[in-house]
Amino acid sequence: MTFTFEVLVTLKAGLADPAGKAVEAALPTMGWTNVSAVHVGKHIKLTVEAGDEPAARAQVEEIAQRLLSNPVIEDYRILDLQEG
Amino acid sequence: MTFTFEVLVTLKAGLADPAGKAVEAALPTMGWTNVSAVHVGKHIKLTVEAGDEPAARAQVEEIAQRLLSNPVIEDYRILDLQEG
Amino acid sequence: MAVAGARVGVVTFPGSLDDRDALDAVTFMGGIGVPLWHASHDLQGVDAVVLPGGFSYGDYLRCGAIAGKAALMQEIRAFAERGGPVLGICNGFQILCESGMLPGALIRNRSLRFICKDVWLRVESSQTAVTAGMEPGEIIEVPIKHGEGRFVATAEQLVQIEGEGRVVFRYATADGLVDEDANPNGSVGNIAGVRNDRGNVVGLMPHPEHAVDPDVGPTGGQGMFASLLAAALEGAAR
Amino acid sequence: MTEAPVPLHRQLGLKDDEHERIVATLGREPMPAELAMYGAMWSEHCSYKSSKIHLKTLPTDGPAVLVGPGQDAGAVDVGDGVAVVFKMESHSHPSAVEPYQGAATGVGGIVRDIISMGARPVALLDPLMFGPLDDPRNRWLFGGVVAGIGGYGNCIGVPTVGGEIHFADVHSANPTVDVMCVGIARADKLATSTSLVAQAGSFMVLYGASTGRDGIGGVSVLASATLDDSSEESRPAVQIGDPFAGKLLIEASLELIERGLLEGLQDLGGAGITCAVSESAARAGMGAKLDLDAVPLRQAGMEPFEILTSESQERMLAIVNPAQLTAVQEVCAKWGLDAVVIAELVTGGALTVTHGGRVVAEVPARSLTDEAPEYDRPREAPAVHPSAVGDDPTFTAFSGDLADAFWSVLCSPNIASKRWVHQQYDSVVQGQTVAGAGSDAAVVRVPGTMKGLALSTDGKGRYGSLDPYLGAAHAVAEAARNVAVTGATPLAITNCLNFGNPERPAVMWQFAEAIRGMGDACLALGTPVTGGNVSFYNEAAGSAIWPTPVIGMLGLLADYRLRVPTGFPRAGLAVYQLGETFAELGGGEFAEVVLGVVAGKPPALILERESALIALLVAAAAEDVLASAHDCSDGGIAIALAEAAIEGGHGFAVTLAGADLPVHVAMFSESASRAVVSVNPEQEARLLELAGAHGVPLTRLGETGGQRAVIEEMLDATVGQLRESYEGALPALLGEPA
Ligand SMILES: Nc1ncnc2c1ncn2[C@@H]1O[C@H](COP(=O)(O)OP(=O)(O)O)[C@@H](O)[C@H]1O
Ligand SMILES: [Mg+2]
Repeated sequence: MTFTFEVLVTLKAGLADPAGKAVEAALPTMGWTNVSAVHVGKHIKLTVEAGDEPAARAQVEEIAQRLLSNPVIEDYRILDLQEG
Repeated sequence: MTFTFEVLVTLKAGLADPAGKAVEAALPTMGWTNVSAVHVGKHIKLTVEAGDEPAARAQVEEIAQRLLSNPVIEDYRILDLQEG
Repeated sequence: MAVAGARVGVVTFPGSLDDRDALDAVTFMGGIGVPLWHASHDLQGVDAVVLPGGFSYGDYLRCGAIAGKAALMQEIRAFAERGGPVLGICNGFQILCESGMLPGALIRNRSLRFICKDVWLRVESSQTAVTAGMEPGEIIEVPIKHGEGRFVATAEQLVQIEGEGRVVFRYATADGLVDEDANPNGSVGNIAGVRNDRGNVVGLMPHPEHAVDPDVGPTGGQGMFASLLAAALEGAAR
Repeated sequence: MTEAPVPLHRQLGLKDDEHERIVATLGREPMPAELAMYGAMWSEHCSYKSSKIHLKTLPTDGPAVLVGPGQDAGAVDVGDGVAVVFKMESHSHPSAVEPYQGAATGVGGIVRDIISMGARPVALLDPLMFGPLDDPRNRWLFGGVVAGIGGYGNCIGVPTVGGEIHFADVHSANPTVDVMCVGIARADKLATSTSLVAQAGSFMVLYGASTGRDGIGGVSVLASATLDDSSEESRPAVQIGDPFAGKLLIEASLELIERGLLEGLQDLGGAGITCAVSESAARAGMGAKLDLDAVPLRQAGMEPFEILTSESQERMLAIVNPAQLTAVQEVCAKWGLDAVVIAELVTGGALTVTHGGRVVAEVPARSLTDEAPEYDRPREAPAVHPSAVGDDPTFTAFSGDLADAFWSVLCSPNIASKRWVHQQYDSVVQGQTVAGAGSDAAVVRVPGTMKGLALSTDGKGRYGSLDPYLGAAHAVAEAARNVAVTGATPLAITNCLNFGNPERPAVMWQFAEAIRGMGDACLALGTPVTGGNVSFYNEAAGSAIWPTPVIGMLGLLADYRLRVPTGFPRAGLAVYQLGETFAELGGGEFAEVVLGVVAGKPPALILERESALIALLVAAAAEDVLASAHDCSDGGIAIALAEAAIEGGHGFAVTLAGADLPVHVAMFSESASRAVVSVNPEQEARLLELAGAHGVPLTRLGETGGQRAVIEEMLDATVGQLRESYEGALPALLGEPA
């Protein structure tokens, strides 16, 4: 069975986020003055072949931890699951 | 009232996704041979000040369309809502 | 400093760009450059290793993340644990951080743009294989060229890095002043390079290999290569 | 009433008479896949059908030319067994839609042209044109294009060492994005698309990225029509560049060639597999059997016409003797690239394409490549020559403040420092860059020799708008001069011709005039045309960009250590103007920025004078007479002096030549064939001798020194002020700190 997950990788709170700041700075020039706290991170989608959902999820956890994110600067979150 | 949204920006289906391809190719060397369809996109979190949720969401739609994504190559999706 | 005969390996990963340039710099400084291949487990008996600049694996995902898992990296880790000198330049620095051989991480420049220019560095420590021949406080000119060179670290790491004198280079003005104006990318504490606890592993964002030949740039990298070659010879003699 | 459906051939960009021509060639109605192949190959972009008869008139021969137009890129012999391969190409239309990816894939495309000649890419230059930066959309395009060029070039380890940027309203709808790539090969190892050893039974091996639906119809729709003709939906998918794969392609290709494993090599660009397979077969005088089922696809369910015309990036086609196949695949595997046999050369000239076991196309290979229609499109000169419309600014009285005018011109985005741009480019990788941006021409060493390549790109759109003949000739002259001020001898050019819709007679007149101007200048300066690229249909709502041929000049320094710098290197030097200043403000920077007009006659160009100046500069550099040399062009002598001071960090005090001219004319005239040089006092006599021998008039203007830049009665500023204004102008327009 295949299971599809989405992983969100975000910069740790407190770290400077110039990409977020740049978006935030661009918004008022386009007329949106009521937006704040903009943060830019990564979205990774991947499909895993596994016996069951818990096994698949455990593997995705490991991939997210070991490859998709760098614990010094980033947090990750597994989004949801589409069973295929 | 403030409303927080998350926007996912992904490459349109069918377009080359070099980052996704590179991650996919790296996985087997780390021992994961059962992963496929890896795609890398962007995740943007932002907070909007608005009278109600529909107004906030409509504005985020517009921001996603006009600033956060280039419709020529990217799709976007508004994730969910955290009311603040 | 007699350095003739020092054998310095330069690793080529897919997407390495300054690998040839690093080999040329080793040759220019009187050493013997040995090309090494990422997928092999063979260090070919070199006396020092350089992880060169470039965009290994396109820098997709995160700079250095994928290259850190290469086969040869296992050997380089063991080599470093034996005290062998390892120098990571730019992408090589990112790889060393990603694989945990050096503390901290490198994220996008404050300006969000790639920056290529000559900068001044202040040498902070001569307790390393790469700066043994240099004086703390020495000011050298070396180019940078990176999009993701902003050094950051966790609070605990920073305390350790600063407390244990593990900063090797800081961005400075030509007069040696370490201030915001001299900080090209927003690195914490103007940190341009760090070392491991033993000082045999050093990583920095600037490119010393592009600062040895006066016909094509500044010469602030000569001291680093001279020190590295000397450390390599010492290791070879041991 | 329902509208009649648009016939397939027209949807593919083919005209009715072209359809008839295909029917005549095949003796039957073409099948859909065949029509798609002709649609792509006979597109303006691939076939040069509107430009060919004009391009044929260009001078292409020279003693040093190894490969002229007709191959992926031209090649020039620079001695020591080294061939220099160079070419320029545009990616303007894709960049207007997605600036980052459009520009990035533009770099990838031209780099593959260079590697397909067996050369290692060693330098990139990027001539760019945009609309004014006060418009946010233009800022988005500008920022995106620059980031895209850097994004690709930096990631493949090829230094970007030069280029140019101009701004004009006409580029708001149509930015111009040209990229030049220069490569080095051993002259005896130059590869071409099919060397003579290819024979029936040789394999065609596709290696690199897989094939997806990107850029289907890119050449016929995107590059061969105006942007408003192609609606949002009809636009092909924009290609996404993969510079990492591009870098692997470079290394794999060079290793294949170095090891002698190939019979031929061809890049995949416009018209994808169709172009690469048909050109390789036709050039070998053969046909081919192409099996589309062998092509690795990124998406399931692709139609034959999609596979045939996909413009997926980062792919190459190698001609391989079957005995070498395993070795070729091993090299590709080492670099992580797929390599599969997709076709086989056959005798007889037919290109047969199968898909799912069915023949989907069977056409003469040559009919795609060499038998495309050629048009002598109608040309019509405007009733009044554009240089005679409106008042010539040369004769406009000027009563404004000279100092204000100077600062306005210095800070004009056309003149001001482009550091914001070139600092985003890796200019030092490969370790051979002797001079990068900031020098009139970049200078790159040839490894293993003392030689230096001098490289410059120049376009003169504003002059071209007033006189397309002169605009083109000036572009060649300025490019040659830029190379010569470094001490290098101009050798040969490549070009990219950026024009509007060739189906409009007014545009075709501009094109023919520009070709004439370029040809005359190349002939007179001894710099043959080794190749180039034509970019038509750069217009929107009937308003075209200015006719803008961009010239890419290659020059050679025998010893790179004798390179002459642009800036004043020290105090106490004598400053000379080489050449003469005439009253020529037409089409100039002063006229546009200060008077607000683009009008008048562009400066005259006397090609003998230009040749003499170039010969003098080269001779003086070879004797090490010059301490600095800077070409005098946009903004005139005042700007040239200021730039030499900023670049070198030393001030000057001078009195301008041309005492008989109104002061503002003396300062800002853009008379051709001039340079500002500085020399050690003990070398002045020798400079005078050499100038006399070459018949170049010269004027001693003053000396270098101090921290002030003083032009008598016109300007008194510090070098610091000059630098601050010059460096700060572009960031200020972008709303950023310098
Ligand atoms: N403006 C020009 N002047 C001279 N030769 C040109 C010009 N434009 C194109 N050519 C030549 O026509 C040939 C085909 O060009 P092009 O289609 O751009 O090459 P490719 O197929 O490699 O992309 C090349 O040899 C090129 O040098
Ligand atoms: Mg080509």
